[in-house]
Amino acid sequence: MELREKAKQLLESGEVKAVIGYEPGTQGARRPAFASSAARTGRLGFEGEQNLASYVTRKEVKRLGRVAVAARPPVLRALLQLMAERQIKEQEVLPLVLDADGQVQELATAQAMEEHLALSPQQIPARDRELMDRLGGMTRQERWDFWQGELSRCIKCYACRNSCPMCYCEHCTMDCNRPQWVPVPSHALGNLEYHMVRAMHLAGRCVECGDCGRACPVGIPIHLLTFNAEESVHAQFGQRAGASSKLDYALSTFRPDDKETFIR
Amino acid sequence: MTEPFEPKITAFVCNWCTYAGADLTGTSRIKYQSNVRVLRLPCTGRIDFMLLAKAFARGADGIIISGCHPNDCHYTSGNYHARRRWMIYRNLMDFMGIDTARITFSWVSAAEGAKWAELVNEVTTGIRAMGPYTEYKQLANAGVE
Amino acid sequence: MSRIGVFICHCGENIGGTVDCGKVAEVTRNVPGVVHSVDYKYMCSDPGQNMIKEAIREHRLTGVVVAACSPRMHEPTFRNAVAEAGLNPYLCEMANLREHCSWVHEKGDVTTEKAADLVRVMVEKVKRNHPLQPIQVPVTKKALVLGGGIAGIQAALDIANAGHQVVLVEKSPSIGGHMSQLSETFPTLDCSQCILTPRMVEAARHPNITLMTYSELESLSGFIGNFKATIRRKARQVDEKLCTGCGLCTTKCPNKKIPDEFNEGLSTRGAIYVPFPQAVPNKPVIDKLNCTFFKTGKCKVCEKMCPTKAIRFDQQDELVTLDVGAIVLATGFKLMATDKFPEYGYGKYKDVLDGMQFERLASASGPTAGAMKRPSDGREPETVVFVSCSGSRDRAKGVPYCSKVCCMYTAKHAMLYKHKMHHGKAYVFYMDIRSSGKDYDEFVRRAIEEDDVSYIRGRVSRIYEEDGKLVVMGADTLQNGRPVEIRADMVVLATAVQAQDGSEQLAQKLHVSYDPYKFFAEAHPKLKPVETNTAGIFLAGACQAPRDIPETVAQASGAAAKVAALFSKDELTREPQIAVVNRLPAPTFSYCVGCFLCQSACPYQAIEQEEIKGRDGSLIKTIAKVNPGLCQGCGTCVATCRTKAIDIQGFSNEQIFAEIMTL
Amino acid sequence: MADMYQLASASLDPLFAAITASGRRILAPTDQDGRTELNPVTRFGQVAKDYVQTTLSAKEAVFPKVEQLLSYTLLPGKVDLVDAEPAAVPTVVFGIRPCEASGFQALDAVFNWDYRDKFFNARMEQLTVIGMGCTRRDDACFCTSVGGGPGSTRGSDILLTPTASGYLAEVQSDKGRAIVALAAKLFTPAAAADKSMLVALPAAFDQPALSAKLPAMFDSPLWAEQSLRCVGCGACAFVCPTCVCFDIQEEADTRQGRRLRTWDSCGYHMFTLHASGHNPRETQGARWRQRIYHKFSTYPERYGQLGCVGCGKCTRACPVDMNLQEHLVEASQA
Repeated sequence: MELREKAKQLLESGEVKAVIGYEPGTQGARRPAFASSAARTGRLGFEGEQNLASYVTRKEVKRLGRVAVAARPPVLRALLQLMAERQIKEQEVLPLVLDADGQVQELATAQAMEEHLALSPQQIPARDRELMDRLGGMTRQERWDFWQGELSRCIKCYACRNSCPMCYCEHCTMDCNRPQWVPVPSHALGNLEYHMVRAMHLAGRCVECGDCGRACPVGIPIHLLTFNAEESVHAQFGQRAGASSKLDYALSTFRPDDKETFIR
Repeated sequence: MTEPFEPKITAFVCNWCTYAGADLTGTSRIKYQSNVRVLRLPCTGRIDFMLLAKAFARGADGIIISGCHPNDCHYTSGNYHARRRWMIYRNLMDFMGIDTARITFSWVSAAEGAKWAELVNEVTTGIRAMGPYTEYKQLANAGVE
Repeated sequence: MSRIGVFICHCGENIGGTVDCGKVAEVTRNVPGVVHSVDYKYMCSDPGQNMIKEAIREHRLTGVVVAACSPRMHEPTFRNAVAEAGLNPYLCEMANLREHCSWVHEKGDVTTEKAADLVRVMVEKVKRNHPLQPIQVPVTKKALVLGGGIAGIQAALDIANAGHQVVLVEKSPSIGGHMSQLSETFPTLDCSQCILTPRMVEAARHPNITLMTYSELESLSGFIGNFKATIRRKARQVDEKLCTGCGLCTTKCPNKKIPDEFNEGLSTRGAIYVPFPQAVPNKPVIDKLNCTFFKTGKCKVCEKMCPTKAIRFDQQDELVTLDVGAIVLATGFKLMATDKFPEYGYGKYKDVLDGMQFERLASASGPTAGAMKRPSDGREPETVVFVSCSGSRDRAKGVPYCSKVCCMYTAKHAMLYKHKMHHGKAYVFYMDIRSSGKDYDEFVRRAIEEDDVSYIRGRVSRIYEEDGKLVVMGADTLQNGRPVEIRADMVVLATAVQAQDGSEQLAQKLHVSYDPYKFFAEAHPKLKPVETNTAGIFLAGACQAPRDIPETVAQASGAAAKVAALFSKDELTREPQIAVVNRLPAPTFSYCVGCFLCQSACPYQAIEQEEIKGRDGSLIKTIAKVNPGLCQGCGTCVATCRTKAIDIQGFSNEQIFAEIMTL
Repeated sequence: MADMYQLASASLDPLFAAITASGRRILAPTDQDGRTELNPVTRFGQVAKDYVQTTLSAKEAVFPKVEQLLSYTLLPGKVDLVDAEPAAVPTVVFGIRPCEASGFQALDAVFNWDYRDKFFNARMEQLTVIGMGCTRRDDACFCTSVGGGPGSTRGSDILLTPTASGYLAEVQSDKGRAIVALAAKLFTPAAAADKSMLVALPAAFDQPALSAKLPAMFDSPLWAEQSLRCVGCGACAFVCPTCVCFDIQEEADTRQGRRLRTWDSCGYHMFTLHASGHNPRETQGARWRQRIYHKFSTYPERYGQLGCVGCGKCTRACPVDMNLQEHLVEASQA
């Protein structure tokens, strides 16, 4: 059964108020699509890149009621992480996945989502891995120059933030002005601090979908920053964001025997 | 002949251990270099990573973060949370090319007045040798027309 | 616009000798917002304080910076002075020119510059200070004591005698705890029950004490002065009001083969039983797991026998909710389990006992009425080996710590044995003898010198049975590790003292921390030994670490004193430097986005949920709320909050930010 | 009437040299690892070879993403305030497309409407635009629907149109003539305008009709529907050659500070958020509608021109393919 048929069925039965999937876009790309009635499911499909979980926390979407979401693994991880952060409830979202036989499967519970996720290993794309390794092999000065060069392109349009499923805060640190933690303008300091904050705030929360980098209109590989933070969390604390709807936040829990090498 | 470079060092310390430890350095009349400026916070757990970033943005050449040893936190676990935060932050800063050698993390207890003096001296001497953190200081005006 | 007054103290020569205080005052005068800046010899003196008070009035100051010694020294002094002049005390900050400047740097311009920097930092901070009010928290003057051993009894009595209500909760059917099982006590050898029983009775009869035996804590919420505890009263199947304690039921119960817990399995009891003759309350309880009626649906002999018709087969567990202001944790200890000692044959050989079993054997109220008869065949043991440090100080057994009481009770056991069996031979294997209490070492000396107990310094490697004897293989390390082999009739292991089963779960219910061995952790190892990290919850006895009776009683009284002090006022006053979640008018309500990632960062479980509802009662959002009674002001939540919705009064983001921006 | 010249392909290098020698900075599209960006160049060889558009627009040359307006120092009892003076360097923007070139007129309309903006004008005065006619287009392009075209000269001081042998140069202004004068021998007068290589782009919708019907469509559910997938970022506004909204930010420590002007976007929730917490454009639908209305209704009404040049930069920059043309067509048909 294809997504459009499933969507039709779910909408007709009233089980969900909308189905979020992908549809053919312009410029040869695919794009997120919303179907709120059976009549509008004709173009829906599973193939697409954006992390659709970023929609489920929006007021406009929450107002609709329960929504079904075409859920690739990063979407599932994001949904679980959103549950862990109490932004959505199990019953508000119905993730849809394709099973091994090409059938559309409903993952109505967090447990079902977790089990489905366990089937596919989480991996950073080879191209990103390569660049991260290349950066890792550089001298600090070279890394600084690399990032300064890249970040000078940043226009602080916040496409990265707004595409991120975990950036659901209504009042972002960037919007804080008493005090003004991060300069609003996209000058060198404003850009560096913005990306520093973004990565730190996603450490232990980043589901490694890479949507921030994909969204960047000027092509800065900013997703590598959150990847780095998330990988540190995984390497040092042994957990990955989005693994469970009950995950404890790595940076507000601790083990007395956490091992570091730099504190004197 | 230009004046020798004197680094600006900002220290974030917890009230219960390191601040008290630094008080003890004073009561013990142990002398140390005067470049450091201490900012008192309740706990290392309170130290938002942005405070470090702001110190650099403000022109600090070196930063000291210090609090209670593991197990000794006045609030039982603030320092453990801080430790985790720094473990991630330090990696990320290094990945972004920020000079983590300019940030020193330490545990200095209320009884370690001598350690505080040693720490400040070592950091001050080290940063003086490294020179001013020019590339970070330049950020403030880069990108403004 | 701020009107800040700055007061630079010379502290005699302490600051003035190194820092040019006049210069600092002058430089500070030019800082925007500073309307008054002076230096003076001794700011903390009466004239100094009066200068501050007068300046507050004269210059209508909105904030004060006293640049003097460490705030850890004189902050209260100057805040009081400021308050006396009518300014909110929290509008006063101190710059530390002495400990952090003049005492640690050489005299010179650089040091004076640093002093001026430190003052400016505080000026900018105090500009952003807000008047704060100490936090008042009401106190429910009723205490909950968990655990009815000697620690709990003592704490309950002391609190009750201070005039406060106490609920004493004990999980087993009777109070008394381990102490009621002991035969004699070191170092006086007085009878344990003789000294304990009067206390038990006093606790039961005390008008301020409510006894809840056969009960356990189900859950706890709230905070200091305002806890809500739910207690599960397990069904005794006996109406305590009707029961007279005649004991007829216990004698008639057809099932008599149940190992008796009180006698450590050395005797048996019925399915309806009173744990021991002096039990308080002296009311029987039905052991449902072993009761024929509960197993088969038939029997009810006890019901038929009961002259007052007090048996209640249909009785159910009951949940009771209590409002209490303070809690004393006195849940005691357990001994290391038998399965930990395969090499000693413990649990396998009937005549290998642990210390508590020996207590029962030696007790006049025990299964042998105090006669030395070994469990296997009832024969008098001619040779007894006592093994101290059985499990204790043994990393392989997971107990690296010293169990503290074993050296003493082993000496006591050997003495008791020798007193009953003058011709018998008593050996003690030991690692070190730790007898540092009052009259303790003398007691051990007596065992060795007067009662002829043979002390062998070494460990026992193995015990095995051979020809009706227990062969104890050991080494004497005082004789170059010479192998020692003793053919004994009975072996007593001084097994390690461990945290009670379920301590971890209980700690989590109470949100108190515990050490790696599950003993509850004190708030400070030296200065707060009876407090926990959760305000209002105190510790007594061996639930914190192995303790002997005098220490336990002393600590219980200490905990009780803490409770009494807490109850001495109607309201608690707390420093207002606590976290607060920002609140804004509708439709924003708060910047808090309700992720609650701050919750686990809080060491005090002070972050609660608050539901914001519309006029129609519908839920708009759920945000964090800081319980001011629980928050201690560490600020870990502040550094965790992405939306900066949570901030800490007195060390706020704006204040710290301004401090950095001043440097 | 424009002056028309022929310019041989080989003449561009010497032209660049002449421009550079005149002290002008040249900004031109360059290829940075696959990203087409406007960067300072000195040789024609540095210019990207095969591009439809740069990602960002050339508005940066006159309306930088961050510029300083003033600075101040707090002194005892007074404030020492210094107005910033724009450091406007003579600049030639080379190779931008006709759509984008015409965008400068939309900026000018705002910056000189009821107040003459010193910073914009200083930079604009120093700016010369050498546009480049389009031989290629992509899915995002729709200049012909909004009154432009692949060979439109509007906004260019010189428009170059590729021909078989080089370029047709249409010189539109004195600034353009000044460039020609720098290397007059490179420019040979052209008799006829050869625009055969320009790409064909039929109009996709009737813009005047759309603008006329917009006022009645304010409450249409269409805007909310179209914007469901919009993530509410500012990419479209920041890359737009005509978007002119800015924010004023003060950066200060406890002793001194500066006031900066920085790009802003109506797509942001914060853009219209009142201090009270009330937001007149609470939903993304309202913000999306604002974007369309501002460009297609408010602009024509107030400035007599459109606020959109059909360059499609917004569409290309959008992370979720909010295709402006597609949405306008949809609105036209609604």
